[in-house]
Amino acid sequence: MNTQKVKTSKNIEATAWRFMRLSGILLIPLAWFHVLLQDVVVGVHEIDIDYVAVRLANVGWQIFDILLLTFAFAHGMNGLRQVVNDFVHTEKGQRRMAWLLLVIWLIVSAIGAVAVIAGARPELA
Amino acid sequence: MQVTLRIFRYNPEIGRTKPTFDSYNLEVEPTDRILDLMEEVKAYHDGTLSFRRSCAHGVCGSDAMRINGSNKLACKVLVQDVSSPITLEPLLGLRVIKDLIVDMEPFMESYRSILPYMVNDDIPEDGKERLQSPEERARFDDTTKCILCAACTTSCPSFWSNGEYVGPAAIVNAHRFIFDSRDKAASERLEILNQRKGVWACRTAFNCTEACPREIHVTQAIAEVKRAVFSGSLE
Amino acid sequence: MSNQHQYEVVIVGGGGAGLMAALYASRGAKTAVLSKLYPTRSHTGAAQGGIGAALGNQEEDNTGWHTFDTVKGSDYLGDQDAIEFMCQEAIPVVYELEHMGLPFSRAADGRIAQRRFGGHTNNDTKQPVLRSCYAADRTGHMILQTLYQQCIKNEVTFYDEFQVLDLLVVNGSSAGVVAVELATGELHTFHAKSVIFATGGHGRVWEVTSNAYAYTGDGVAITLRKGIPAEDMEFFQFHPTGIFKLGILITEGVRGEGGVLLNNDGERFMERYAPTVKDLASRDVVSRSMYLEVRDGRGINGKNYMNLDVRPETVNKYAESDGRVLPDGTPYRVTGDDILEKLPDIIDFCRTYLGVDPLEQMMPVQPTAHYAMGGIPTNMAGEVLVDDKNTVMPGLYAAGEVACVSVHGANRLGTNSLLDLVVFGKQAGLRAAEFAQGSDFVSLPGDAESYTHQQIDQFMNGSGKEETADLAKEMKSIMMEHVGVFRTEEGMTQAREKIAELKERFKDVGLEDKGKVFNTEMLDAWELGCLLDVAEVTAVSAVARKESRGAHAREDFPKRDDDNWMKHTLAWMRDGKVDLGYKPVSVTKFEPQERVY
Amino acid sequence: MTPILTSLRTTLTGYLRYRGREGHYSFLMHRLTGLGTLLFLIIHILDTATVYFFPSLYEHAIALYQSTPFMLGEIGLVFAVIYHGVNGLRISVLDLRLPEKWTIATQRGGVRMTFILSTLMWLPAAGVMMYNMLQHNYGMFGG
Repeated sequence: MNTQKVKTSKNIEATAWRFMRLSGILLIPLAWFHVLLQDVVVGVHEIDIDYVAVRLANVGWQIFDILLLTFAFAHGMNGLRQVVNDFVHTEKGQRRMAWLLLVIWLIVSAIGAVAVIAGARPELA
Repeated sequence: MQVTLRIFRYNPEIGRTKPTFDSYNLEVEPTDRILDLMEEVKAYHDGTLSFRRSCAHGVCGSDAMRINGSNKLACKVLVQDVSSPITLEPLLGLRVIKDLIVDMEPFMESYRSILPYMVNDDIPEDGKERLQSPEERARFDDTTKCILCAACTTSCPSFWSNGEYVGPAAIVNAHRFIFDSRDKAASERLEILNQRKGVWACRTAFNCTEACPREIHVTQAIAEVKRAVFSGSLE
Repeated sequence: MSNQHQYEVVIVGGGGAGLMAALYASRGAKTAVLSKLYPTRSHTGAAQGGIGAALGNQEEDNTGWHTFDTVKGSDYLGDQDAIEFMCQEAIPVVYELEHMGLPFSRAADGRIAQRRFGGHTNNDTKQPVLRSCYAADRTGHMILQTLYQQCIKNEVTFYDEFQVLDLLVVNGSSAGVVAVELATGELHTFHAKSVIFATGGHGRVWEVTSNAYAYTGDGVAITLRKGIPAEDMEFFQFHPTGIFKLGILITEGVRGEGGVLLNNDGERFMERYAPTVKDLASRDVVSRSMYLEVRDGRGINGKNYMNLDVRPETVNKYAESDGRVLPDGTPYRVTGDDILEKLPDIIDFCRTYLGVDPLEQMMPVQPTAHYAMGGIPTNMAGEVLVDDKNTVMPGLYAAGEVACVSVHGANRLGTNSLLDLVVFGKQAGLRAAEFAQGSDFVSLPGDAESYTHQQIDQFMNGSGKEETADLAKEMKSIMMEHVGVFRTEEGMTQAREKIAELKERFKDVGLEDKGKVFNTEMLDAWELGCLLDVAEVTAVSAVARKESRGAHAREDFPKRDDDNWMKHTLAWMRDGKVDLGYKPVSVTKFEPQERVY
Repeated sequence: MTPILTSLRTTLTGYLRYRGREGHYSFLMHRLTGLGTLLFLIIHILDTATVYFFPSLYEHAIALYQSTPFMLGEIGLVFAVIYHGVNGLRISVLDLRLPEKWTIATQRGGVRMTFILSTLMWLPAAGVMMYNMLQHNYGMFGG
């Protein structure tokens, strides 16, 4: 075996690669449980704003949803960035797209996070 | 037996810029190589048909092309292995120059970019060989088999999308040195591959491994390189 | 004349010899390599079994034995000074390849592993010796890749897919070459102080051949047309074990690892022809024995092939009856996994092309045209010799299979071809650079490309009455039948006449493809022209030699005749005729003896 | 630098016309299910956020989800999430722990197993969702 040690720098691509795999593994319980519960067990016909309000009033569910939001959306947006990189070839183009996706990611995440933390307002419905 | 050979034709020199297919009906033996059929066409049906070939038994890597949609060497596929009509097309992702001949230069450029040569100027004092155990030798045996035919690289979806991706063949050749106990430039090579257009563009689609006519475990080699980048270890 | 290039050294051919020459030449001179294929596709890559060097890594061996074995293998036609030089150089050059990174297979102690090969013996015990340094059964591939890698490292300039069509000779000196760039069809003139030909062999003259399509004798044909003779062209090696009909090579390493040849009676017939080394006799002996077995009705199922058996049980059976032991004294035994590890590629070939698994079934094999012992005459420095007095043509070098040093004489030993090309490739590279440093460019004539244009125009304007493929087929067939393993006056004369007729008909070859970009039809036609010239010279040289020696086996003259024929043939092409001359063999240490294995 | 000669056209030709083995289709499905899930995820985050920002709109959003085309799409989404997860887990384990298992045999078997396993996990869920849809949207099963 080759026992020599090698030096490599950590860069964003390497980190992203590892993140995709680790977050992916974490998302299996998170996303599957969420989908199983909301789409299958409860069903879209049983869901209305009161249901959401009750759910988001629970700290446990809030934490769960925040985790899911963070990891699922980051995982997805990074996946999209990789797909985009397959089609945008210039350094500049790739950097611009990465920024654009980052901004979208931040805005949508923020919107989602506010909703999860602040909860539903069924009284305004 | 009778087979139909459908061959991709392209030759801007005579205004044949719109890729089309020519069909030939041939009387063949089931054990004939596809390359034999192409030779037959060139000799007796259409002398203008152009393709590369040399050794005719799968060790030189000249005649890689898409045969019925997937990358193969024309000299390693027998008529009995495929169904008629047999469709021959040039490798995907490299510029077609004429008929089945593509421009190999970008491919070779990627190969050259990964320092494809032994870096180690220390020679034993007695001038003899450096020692290497059979186990150390076995570690990189698989990736020494590469014949640079480009079947792997041009089967890769990441390469189709982005020709800047260094591609499986270059990574295989880097692997051959990275895991050679005698070599001393593993860090440099890993750094070259530790980029967006290096190993991280690999999405493990696995077409490369399926396409390799030398049966190199290409995806495995790439995965080992990725792991080496992360762990900093070549064990 | 837009595409003018000037290099001190121009190397034609990117195989093992060309790349080795390039590595050495480029250290001292501005060098370019012109290759009609991408260099890694050269035929060196198809070599399987190993490179011979008396390292003595696993058992006793020395260069003296290697030298004697090579002299004996050459049937005493090899030049002994050159052979001795090559066998001495073998050891440092193999280490050099290892230092370049060549991944040799290794023995348990970490040294380069060695295997047995035909004709290589312990001179005391007469038993086969472990001398072939190998990398599984892809030694040639590894050499080619390693040398190409080193060329990249040393930034050698390559012109890939450039077909050289003409050598420029000015006042008896080589001055450059003219080549066509296949991708564009443009002609390029390369002005050079030194030109090295490393263009490989010409096995495509024969029907059943292990040789690549590219092996069309370009180098010999081009130099013949420039008044340079070809040496010992009647000696062409038929390797005993090519896959039946296809000719794809099954390495001698199979027999080195213990495989045996069997006839239709299941008999290991080599015991009768070579009682001491049996299946590991030299190639000419084995090929001839196979031919005799077939002639006497013992071909498999009445056909003209034999079975090669490397199934573990067979190997172990004969290893036991031969009393074969490992260097440490334990009996030699193998398993299927051992065979697979040492011979992976030939197992793959058999599975792909025959649907036969050599670990479970026998392989059908027949002698296949394999290697040109003859070629452009050179000395040990790689300098090309133009007459029987060994006069050197200034600035012209040749190395590898295209050259005839002669270290192989009438028959080459396995593993000596890879050795030849690295040893003499290196010499040619060194000397070419040295020559370039001490000389000036010879100025080129204004019409340097005129002969090349003439050659191309002949095809472009040809009547098209004849098909290249038909002529090639007829040539291969007659050469296989009459200038193959066994030869007779009548057959060879017939072949000579047929080739002359084909050359006449060749003038009526035309092209459908009138384009410039990758006009491979034109290339095929040009290559056939080379093959016809080479075939003619081969046939004429062969008819003249009235003896049997090495690969030149005549039924009408079955004995070697040292009194009259211990000499090299030189053949010139003059005014469309072949003229023959002869020159003596260099004998230093070993007087000719009867050759038994 | 040689110019980049690959293009969208090459990519699509490759995706659609290259006759790869299991891995090729596994790659395409992974990408497709990932992008599909992401698209849904973005919409889902935004529509759910209306419960805080524009509560009055949430009713309309939910109503849309309850329509037959969306419910069918939801059944597809569940498959996408399951497949992307199982396949992603397979890739992660191979990449992080068992790179030497990236062989033809394990790949072909692994991709098939992934597909079968995902389908088996999806079918009961799809059955329940189908039942709900038929019950609510078409008044079947005495709903």
